[in-house]
Formats: sequence, structure tokens, C-alpha cells
Amino acid sequence: MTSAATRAAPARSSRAGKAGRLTAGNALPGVAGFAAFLASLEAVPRIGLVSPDYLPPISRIGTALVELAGEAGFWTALGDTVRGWFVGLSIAVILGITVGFVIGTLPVLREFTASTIEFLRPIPSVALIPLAVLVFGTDLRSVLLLVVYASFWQILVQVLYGVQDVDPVATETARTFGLGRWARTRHVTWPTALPYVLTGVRLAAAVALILAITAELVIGAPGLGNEIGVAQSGGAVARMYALVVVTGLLGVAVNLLARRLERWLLSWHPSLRREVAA
Amino acid sequence: MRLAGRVTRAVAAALALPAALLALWWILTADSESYYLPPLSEILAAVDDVWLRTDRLSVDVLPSLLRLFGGFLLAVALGVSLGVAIGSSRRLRAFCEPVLEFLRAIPPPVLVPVLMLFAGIGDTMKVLVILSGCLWPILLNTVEGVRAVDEVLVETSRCYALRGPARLWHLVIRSASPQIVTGLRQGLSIGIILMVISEMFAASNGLGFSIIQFQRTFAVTEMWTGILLLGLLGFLLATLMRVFERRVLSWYFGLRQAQRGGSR
Amino acid sequence: MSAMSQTRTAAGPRTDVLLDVRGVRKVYEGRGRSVEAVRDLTFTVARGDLVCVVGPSGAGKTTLLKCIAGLLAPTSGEVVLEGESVDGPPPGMAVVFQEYGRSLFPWMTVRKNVELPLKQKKLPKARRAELVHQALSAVGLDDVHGAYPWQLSGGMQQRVAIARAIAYEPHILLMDEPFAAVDAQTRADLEDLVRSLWQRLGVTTLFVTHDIDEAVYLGQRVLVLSSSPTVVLDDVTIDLPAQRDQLTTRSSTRFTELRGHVFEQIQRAKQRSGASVVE
Amino acid sequence: MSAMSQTRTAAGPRTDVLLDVRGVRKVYEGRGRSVEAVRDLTFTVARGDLVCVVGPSGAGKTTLLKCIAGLLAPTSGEVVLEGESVDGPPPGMAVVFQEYGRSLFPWMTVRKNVELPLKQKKLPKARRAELVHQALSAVGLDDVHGAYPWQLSGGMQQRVAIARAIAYEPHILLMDEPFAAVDAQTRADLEDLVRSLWQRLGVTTLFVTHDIDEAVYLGQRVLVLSSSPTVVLDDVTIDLPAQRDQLTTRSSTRFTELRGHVFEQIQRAKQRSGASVVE
Amino acid sequence: TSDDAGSGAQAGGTTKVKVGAIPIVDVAPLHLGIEKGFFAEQNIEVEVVNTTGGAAAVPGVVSGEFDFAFGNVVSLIVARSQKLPLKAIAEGNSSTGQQGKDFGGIVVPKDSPITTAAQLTGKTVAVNNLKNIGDTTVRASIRKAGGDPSSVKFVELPFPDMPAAVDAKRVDAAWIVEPFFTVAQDQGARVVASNFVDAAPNLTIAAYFTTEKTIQQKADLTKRFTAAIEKSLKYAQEHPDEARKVLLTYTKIDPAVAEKMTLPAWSGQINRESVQTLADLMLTDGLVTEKVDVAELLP
Ligand SMILES: Nc1ncnc2c1ncn2[C@@H]1O[C@H](COP(=O)(O)OP(=O)(O)OP(=O)(O)O)[C@@H](O)[C@H]1O
Ligand SMILES: Nc1ncnc2c1ncn2[C@@H]1O[C@H](COP(=O)(O)OP(=O)(O)OP(=O)(O)O)[C@@H](O)[C@H]1O
Ligand SMILES: [Mg+2]
Ligand SMILES: [Mg+2]
Repeated sequence: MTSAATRAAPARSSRAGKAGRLTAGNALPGVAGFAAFLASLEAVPRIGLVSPDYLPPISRIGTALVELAGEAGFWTALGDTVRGWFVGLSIAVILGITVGFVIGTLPVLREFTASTIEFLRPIPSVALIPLAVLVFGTDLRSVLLLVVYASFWQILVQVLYGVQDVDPVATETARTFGLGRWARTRHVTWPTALPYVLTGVRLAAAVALILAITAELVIGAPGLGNEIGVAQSGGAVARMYALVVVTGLLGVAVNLLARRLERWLLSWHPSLRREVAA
Repeated sequence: MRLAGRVTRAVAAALALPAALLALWWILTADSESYYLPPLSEILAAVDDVWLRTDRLSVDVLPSLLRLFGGFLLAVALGVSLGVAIGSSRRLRAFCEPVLEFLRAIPPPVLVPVLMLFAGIGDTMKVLVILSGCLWPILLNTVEGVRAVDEVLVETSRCYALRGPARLWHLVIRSASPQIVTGLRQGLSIGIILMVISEMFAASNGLGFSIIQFQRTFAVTEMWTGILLLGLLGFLLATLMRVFERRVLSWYFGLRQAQRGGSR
Repeated sequence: MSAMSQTRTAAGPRTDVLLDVRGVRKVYEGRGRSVEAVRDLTFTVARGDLVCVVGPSGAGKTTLLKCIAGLLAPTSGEVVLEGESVDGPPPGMAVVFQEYGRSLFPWMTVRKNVELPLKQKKLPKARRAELVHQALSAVGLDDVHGAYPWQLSGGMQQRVAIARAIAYEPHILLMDEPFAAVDAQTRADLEDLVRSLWQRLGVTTLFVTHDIDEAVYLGQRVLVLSSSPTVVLDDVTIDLPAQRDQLTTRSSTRFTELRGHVFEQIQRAKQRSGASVVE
Repeated sequence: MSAMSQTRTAAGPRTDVLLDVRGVRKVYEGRGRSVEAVRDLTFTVARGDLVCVVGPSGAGKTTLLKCIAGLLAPTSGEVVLEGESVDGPPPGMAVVFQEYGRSLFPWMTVRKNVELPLKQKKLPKARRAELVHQALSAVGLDDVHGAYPWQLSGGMQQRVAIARAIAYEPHILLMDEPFAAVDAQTRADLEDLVRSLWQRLGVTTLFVTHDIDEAVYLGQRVLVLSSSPTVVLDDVTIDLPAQRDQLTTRSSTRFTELRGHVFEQIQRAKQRSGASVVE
Repeated sequence: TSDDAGSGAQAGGTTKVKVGAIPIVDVAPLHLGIEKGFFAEQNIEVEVVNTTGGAAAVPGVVSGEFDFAFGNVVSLIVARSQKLPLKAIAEGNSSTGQQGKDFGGIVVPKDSPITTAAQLTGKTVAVNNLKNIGDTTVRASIRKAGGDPSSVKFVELPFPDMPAAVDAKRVDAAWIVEPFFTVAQDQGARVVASNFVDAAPNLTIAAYFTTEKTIQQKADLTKRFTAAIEKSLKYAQEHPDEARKVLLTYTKIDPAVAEKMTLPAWSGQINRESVQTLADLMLTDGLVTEKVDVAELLP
């Protein structure tokens, strides 16, 4: 997290095609790990640690998953959730970055907002549910409010750390070459903060997904969360876990996307350089 | 003299914006008719009745805090030890990452029934729910921190035969500690959120339980006092965390300042 | 103080003064203590001059350079550049920082790093490409345009920073111990590069170093700073031939004399360290 | 190759061999390309010797040192230390790294940094305190026990790293371009420190540098490496008096001769650069 | 939302209304009524929005997001006591009134020594929500059986998780409703009391409600909706097989369970005395601090 960006790495080989190979190389143990995880999920109810009535073995969940895939309603719900997640995350990202840069680059603002941020951050989104329903009803906007509120903080905090990490030598170099405030933000502060922003996006993406589903579950807005709620209150255990598995897979997909984005945007960053060199 | 001036300024900085926001809230809701947005004056007046004149502080707030600390400390232990292991080994990292991402994406409310199957409905379950949320930022940050340990330090340690627990403590954990502490800060605020969520299930007391109970029984003013209390709690814990951070990482802040050529 | 060399400067005041440092004093105000890094610096630099500044570690060389570059405001005194008082980075000045590694942007390729200041100058694209090409060529880096700074060796990184400064076509070039971390051979090459650039382009250059040999080899004048709190101890004119080369110049008797003279001054400077910390 | 100096070594093989480097070759295997950093290095170091290793930038000096320290496994050949083949950091060896700034633990005070390896050696507390005190005293840092490394200047940090190495009481001390980033005066002081420590404690020392003057001034022998792929080009015995000092030694004729000799070898090494990259 | 004054919402003569309801057995008549066209008869087009209960439904109704919603009587009484202007317009569902044959009850693990509600004294009992209809009626059961309700420890547990908790003896007893009531019994749980029956004869459990404002401003719509829902309730009561079938369209209940389980009663009438009894019990148990006149709430 320090400006390790300054260390000269000896890796001088070509960068082309590296990312692709890296993920391909990484996929195998990942798949193996996942398979091991699934196997243990299958084993736990089978050896009688818990009753399969309450936690069905993964094979039964898989069957339910296949059934789900055949329902048009499931795909609509998935679409609803992904939309709520994506729109909410986008708003949070844009808002978090803007506010983070404004606060981060003005030390006075930073000093004066610190306590308020710490105060607002731990207020759980769930406590805002009645307010959300009151103001926006039970549709997408309520979900968005909760998603944005929860994931905004993740981004904001990361951006604040990132903006703080700008190397003064780099800033001074930029100043002597006549770069103005805006150009410095664009060419110096932004690239420095970018790794932090991406980590923030990764954290926020998971939080946003969790909140989208929780909000649907609690408020009843359409989406996977609502489907989970219906399955739960109907006692359809396998179906419920199948839906939970879908949310988990969604999380894995989101993470893969975020990693891709990181590789693409941050090929210059020491942490990725090292992966290539080692 | 100078010290006193700095403290005054810090206090002013900490209080100015909250005071302004509270004032704004006060004015905007002064004659609020809305049932869900009672005037701030009423909310503040209710604080005394709801929290101070009852045994709620010991019956609800204290158990919540204990569970929070339990879950948080467990998350620290688990997150740091797992993080060190995963961060040190490329293989293990590749092996675990998809599963961890999978688990990370599962919303705690749907995780609760599974946890109840294994841990029952008592405090253990709630502590586990809190753990399940705090763990991720601590784990991820530890992994990144351990991965970033300076190679020259690694080689220095090898040359001086630094091995086993000494290596772990003097090299790996200390070197990753700035990142770990960042994880702790994030984890703590998520922990507070999870504390509330955990009390939505199988609870019979707690701060979060009280807030939800107020919400369900339409005691809106009381609910707002709970939310305020929750925010205050978050702020206090964050301040404690900052004190801790300043102590543990004094070397780190000094180092950074030195790297910046003395300018802050 | 060496009366002889002092007089030499005073006797022949340069005609066309580009940079005028007038009684600059800088006190760093810190928690609990304040450090008087620079006490009183007064000197001028003529247009087209190559002045080396030497002084013991912590003398305030970097501080002086930052004051000239307008990055630090002097506590008292002023810096006048081309007749105007400096109060922010002046246009037409390029600085090569001591920490070259941190002054290149790791997220930009070598070409982009060199090109960025030119973009800020709003030069047309074709002209930019030409300047970048020329500058990188001058420092012997024709084949690394597309590489990132961290893919280069230390010496190459240093040369990129120098190329960026040249491409900018400054009136005045400030360099702060630029060769501190480069091996002897590369260092010699870079020294020759700086001299040949200065001769070809006629850029007024202020070169800060702690290496006496380097200062004598490179400069037309050498300013010797005392240790903190800093004043100008001596101003030595280097009357070596304009054409210099590593082997013959360095082994000439005049070189050894000048080197010895500067060395003595520095030794004196070290002994004469005043009470720099004002409680 | 300088036949004369080669013979000198061959004729008088040191009696008590501490370190024996036998045909070491190191190829870095990377994606798509592999670099033969070191082709064939064979030499011995006697107990109590002070050997300097010079070579152009990228010659593989660091690579060689890491092989000796057991941090890197040679691709072929072997390193024998006190009769045993090295396959991991051997006990009783201390290394001072090129990047001294990164080799001190920033979260420990100076005292703790020096003490940590002694704790690993399970020395009793009193003995540790004594060693730490002696070592810091030897490098002239009596008054900074409680400071953190980043509160010190570069030269002081370097001396802490050296103190840590001495306190460890090694049989063999490896130093990798330890003074590369230190100013001239501090550098001279540290050079004298290394020589006086070596004379007092009699530690076998291998000192890597790219500064020819430094190598000649410091060493009893200077090993000249070719540029990559690396072989030993020359092995020069430095027949300067044991008592050396910065001014007189450096201006002696014999010093200039030896310096010139080594310089020529390096120039030849640079020209003779082979095809190092194996596609 | 709709407006009786006759704005665009009433396109083609039909009024669109949004009804908040939990996706459980209790609201089968609503879904059945829609299927049978009872609402269309009244020129009402119903959109059912799934909620998780009062916490979401009440603010939905108060804010005008829902025109009507389904909620349990205790929640409504509490809301009313908090000065929320809610008003019940029709029965939601009721207890069957038959001991041992209700659609919910108190169950204990299969080898539990507890056989009567009186033995619950000092035990842990799971209910879905604290300070709600569950604990109020369970206390009534215990009191009626001669036990001491004040020493019972209630914990909150969602209905779906109750069979597992009872099976694993995490709790001593649980108040469960269908379909989990049947599920639990299939797993061996024993019924020790029918708490609704013990609380009051033919207890009204839940009601459809709206705000006073809606009743005033959309009097006609309210009347039409009430008529439609009452017809639906009656139909469902008379055609339990169809009610069981409609369940499968909006819940994920296992068809085998749906076939077997006990349906609640849909009498079409709010039993005012039972509601008052409930309100009095609530006062006794401290759910409300002063006596509530249920006339304000009931139509
Ligand atoms: N930001 C600062 N705050 C406080 N003191 C400072 C600051 N920067 C420099 N100093 C002090 O001012 C004095 C001069 O520092 P400066 O960096 O200008 O020296 P220098 O001549 O460039 O040294 P070097 O050769 O080591 O680069 C030193 O005593 C230093 O400790
Ligand atoms: N990890 C590595 N992977 C690939 N090539 C490497 C690696 N480390 C060093 N090299 C290559 O091996 C050669 C020798 O490097 P080494 O660091 O040993 O040189 P050196 O003599 O210490 O140079 P310097 O004086 O610059 O420190 C160089 O060509 C370098 O590019
Ligand atoms: Mg400096
Ligand atoms: Mg090296």
C-alpha cells in the first residue's frame, strides 16, 4: 500500500498474452478447489452430520438448479437482481469516486468529514428499510437506495486511502512541468488511486449483491431474493439452496470480471508485475 | 499551548459537521407531520426514556457488544491466520479463491438457517453470523499484505536464519500489519451491521433486536433513537480503532512521513 | 573563505543574469522544533551557464533547488528568474529530481512519460513525436519507447527523466543529484551527455551533486555550500578546457588542484556546522 | 586476459580455503526467454581475506552473491563453504544487501534490528546487549539505539545494516554494493570503517561494488567479472600497504596504476559482451 | 396509484390496485379470487406484491404504495395504538376453532416429556416474532392450562427454520403454522396445544386493511374490494381443494404437504369479540400500554 510502485522490477519480457495465460494457468487449481468444496457439501448431509431435509446434499440442490434453469420466471428474477445490482453499484461507484476525490484532495474537508463518515458507515442498510419503502415503495428504487447506501462507503473509504497515497515527488514533477490542478488529478492522482478504487469496486460489488438480494428478500421487490423468500416460506429447501448457489455463482462471476478489469487497467502495478515476473 | 490548540482543532473538526447536520435535521423536521420522520426534538427527548431510564443498556446493548467483540475477535484470528497461509502460497491461493468468492457473495440472512443447523440458535450462531461478515475484509487485506512483503526483507530474514514463529511474527505479520489494520477497520463497521442482522433471527435481546422490535411495533421515534445510538457506537468504536492503529502502526506513519520528505 | 576565488566572481559580474537568488532563507517549521535549513544564500547564474552546487549531506541543496523551482516558498529573501520573482513553478523550467524512480509515472510508457509535459504545452502532435524521438535518441534510448519505466534498469530510468527534461526545451534545467544511484560507467556516460547537451542546446543548468569530482568535471562554476544552516562558502570558477573527457581531464593536474581546493572547502564546511536547530 | 595477474593467483594458492566457488552457472528461466546471467565462475577465497568483486552493471554480481549466500540455487556448479556444499543460507554468514533501506525492519528500533538475529541464535540476554552495544559503537552509532531506521539518514541506515552483520559474529561477510546511494563523504567514512572492522575482527569479506576506486582502495584482491554471460576476467592482487587512508593512498602512484589496470579490464569486458539472451 | 375521482388509472373502467401480502397459506383466497375473476367482476385489477410481513406492509400502506394489505390482527392493534390510522376492511383468516385440528399449534420434540401447555413453564418456546400474535396466544394457552406464562422464554425463529430447531431440540417447544406444522409433525414432533383455540373461540387471526384516508377518498373502491375479497373468502372456505391447488401457484409448497395440511378458516367475518379478547391479552402481557378500543380499528 506504500508507493511500492517505485521499485524497479527486472521483468522486461513482453506483456502480450500474459493475462490470458495466467488465468488459464490459475483456473485448474481453482476448479479443483471448488470441486473439493462441493464434495464436502455432498458429504455433510450424507454422513448424517445434519438432516438432508434441512440441508440437502449438493446433488439434490443441483437437480433443483436444473429445474430452475427451465423456468422463465427464474431468468426474469435473475435479470431483475443483476439490474438492481449493476445500477446500484454504478451509482455507488460514480458517487464514491467523485465524493472521495473531492474530500481526499482537500485536507480541510477530509478533516471535517471524518467523524461523520465514521458515524454513518456502520448504520445498517436494513435499518433504512422502512424509510426506503416509505419514500420509494417496494420497487427497484428501494433496492437501489439500500444497495447504494451500503456499497458507497466501501468505495469512498478506498478512494480516500488511494488519494492519500499519491507520491509527492510525482506531484511535484507534474507541477514543475506546468500541469494544472485538473491535469494533475487526471494524470497523477487518478492512476495512483486506481488500484485502490478497483479493490473498492471488488469489495463493493460483493456488498451490493448481498444487499440487492437481502433487500428483495425483506422488501419483496422482484428478484432472486424474493424467490428465495418464497421458496423459504414454502419449505422448498432444495430450491432455496439452489437459489443461494446462484447468488454465490453470481459472486464468483463478478469477481472474475473485476479481476479481468484489474489485469487490464493495472498491468503496470507492482502486484501484477510480480505475478508476471515470478 | 500548541498541543492544546491542536486538540481543540481536532475536536472542532470532529464535531462541526455532525453538529451542522443535526441542526439541519432539527430544522427540517421541526414540524414534520410524516409518521416515519418525527421531529428530531422528539427523538432526542425519547433517548432518555428509551435507553437511560431502563435497563436496556445492560440487557440489550451489553450482550450485543459482547457478541460483536466475540465475532470480531474470532474473525481477526481466523482472517489473519488463514490470510497468512493463503497469502504465502500461490497454490493455496489459486485453490481457495473461487470458493472464498462464492462464500463471500452469499447474503448473511440466507446463511443464517445453515448456521442454525450447526450452531443452534444461541449466541454462538450470532457470533458466527458476525464472523461471517467481518472475516472477508480482514482475510482479503491480510492476503494482499502478505503478498506484498518486501523481497529484500524476506532474503534478509533467510540469511539471519529467521524461521518459524519468529519469521511469522517479526517479518510477515508486522510487514502486513498496515493492510491488516485497514481490514480490521472495514471489518469492524461491517461487524456492526451484521450484529443487527444476526439479531433479526432467533434473538430475544440486543441493540439490533430492539431496533427491529421498535420498527415492527411501529415505535418510530424509539427506532430512530436506536439508529442514532448505533451510529454513535460505530463512531466510538472507530475512534478506539484509530487509537489502536496509531499505537500499533506508529512506525508505519513515521516511515510514510519520512518518505514524503517530512511533509504531511 | 577562499578570498581569491570569491574575488574572481565579484570582479567579473556576469552580464546577462538569468537567475538571481537573493538572501534566501528557509526554516522548516515542524512539531516542537524548527530547522533552519538554509540561512542566507545569494548568488546569480548567467544565461547559458552550467553551475554545479556541492555541499555536505543535509546542507540544504535540495531545499535550495525547490525554492528556485517555486515548489517551496522561502522564509525570507527571494528568487528572481528572468526578472520576475518566482512564486510557483515558472514556465520554461525543467527539474530532474533526486528520486528519479519516483518521478517517472509507472502507469505510462516511456514515450508517454516524455510526451505528457509537451501535451500540457499544447504542442501539435507531429512536433511532440519529433521532440520525444530526438530526446530519447539523445540519451541513447531509441528502442524502449513502448516499455514501462519499471521495465528499465536504474540508469535507463534516469536517462528517461533526463530525456523528459530535454524534450521540454526548457530555458533553465535543474538537476538534483541525478546520478547518485547509477554505476560508475553509466555515470561517466551520463556526465558526458549532460555536458554535450549543454554545449549543443545552451540551456542554463544548475546541477546539484555531492560528488566533488563530478562537480569539477561538469561545471563551469562550482558553488560550495556550508553545512546547515547554509550559506555560500565559495564560488569556484572551473577553468578547465571546454572539451573534456573522462580519462584525460580527470588526470590533469589542474583538475586535481581544483578538486583538492573544493574538497578542503567542504571539509571546513563540515567542521563549521552551526547551531541549526532552533528550539 | 592479464596473464601476469592470473598467474600470480595460480602460483600462490591460498592455504586455508574458506569459500570455494566451482564452475557456477546461473540461467534465469523466464516466460519466453531465459537469461544466462552467470556462465562459469570459479575462484576461491581464503580465510580472513577481503576480496572485492567488480564488474559492469548487469554483470551478475548480485546473482553471484545470492548463490554464495544460498538464496539462489546455481543452475550448475557448486559453492563450497568450509568444506560443505551450500544449499541454503549457511549459518555464520551475514549479508549486507544493496538495498539497505529495504533490508532493515521499519517496525523495529535500531537496537531491535541488530538484536533480532542474535535472539534467533538463542544468545543470552546479557550477551546480546553487549554485542549490540559493541557493534553500534563500532559503526559510530552510540546514540540512536532507540530510533527507528527511517528516522536516520541514508548513511546511518547503512551503518545499522553493517552493525547488524558484525554483531552476528559471522565467519564470512557478504556486502552487495553497500555504498551505492550514499554521498561521497559518508562513503569514504564507511569505506574506512569496513577496512578497520575487517582488520580488527578478521572476518572473511566479499565486497561487491561497481566503483573501481572503491574496490582497489578496499580490497586485498579484486575479482574482475566480464559482462553477462559472466566469467572471471581477472584476479588482481592489491599490493597496497595495509594502512590506507583516503587522501594519501588514493593519490599514490601504485593506486593509480592498479586503478588504471582494472579500468582497462572492465572496458574490455564491456566490449566483449556475448549473446546473453538464449531465445 | 388509483384515484376514485376518476383519473387515468381507471382506464377502461377497471381500477388497478396493489395489494401487499405474504406468500403463505393464509392469503390463498386472494389468489383464488383473482383466478376466479371475483375482482374483475368489481372492475378491479389486482397486483399482489410479496412482502415479508407487517414491517414492510404497514409502511407500504401508509405511504400509499399499497392500496390494501394483509396483516395479522396483533400487528394492526399495535400500529393503531401507535396512532397509525389503519383500518381493517375484511377478515384475513381465522382459527378453525377445533382443538388439535387447527392450522397451527404448539409442538414439542418427539421424545419430549412435555405433554401439556402447563409444562412449558420455564421452558424456551420459539415464535416467529416476539411481542406478536404468537407469544400472546401461547401465553393464553399456558394460562388456560394452569401454567405460569411469565417464566417462559420466547425466542424468535422464522417458521421455515422451526422444524429443524425442534428436531434438534434447540428449543423446548415451538409455535408453528402450516405448512411447517405438517412438516414438523411428519418428523415426529408432537402437538401439545392449539394456542389459537385456547386464546379465544373462533379467533380472527389476520385482516385485510388500509388507511382511513383511502377509505374516505376511495370509498367506492374500498367497497368494491371488500365485496370481492369477502366473496373470495367464502369461495375458498367452500372449495378447500381449489384453495389447496391455488397454493401451488404462488408458493413453493410440496404438493404432498399441501394435500395433507390443515387449512385455516375463512369465515368472511371478523370476530369482533375475539379481537377484543386479543387486545385485552395484549394489555395484560404489556404489548400495549393502554387499553385499545378495537372499534377504531375494525370496520
Ligand atoms: N520537510 C522538511 N521538514 C523538516 N526539515 C527538513 C525538511 N526537508 C529537509 N529538512 C532538513 O533541512 C536540511 C536540508 O535538507 P536538504 O534535503 O535540502 O539537504 P540536501 O543538501 O539536499 O541533502 P542530501 O545531500 O542528503 O540530499 C536537513 O537538515 C533536513 O533534515
Ligand atoms: N529475477 C531475474 N529474472 C531474470 N533475469 C534476471 C533476474 N535477476 C537478474 N537478472 C538478469 O541477470 C543479469 C545479472 O543481474 P545482477 O543483478 O546479478 O547484476 P549486477 O551485476 O548485480 O548488476 P548491478 O550492478 O546493476 O547491480 C542481468 O542481465 C539481469 O537482467
Ligand atoms: Mg538532496
Ligand atoms: Mg547488483
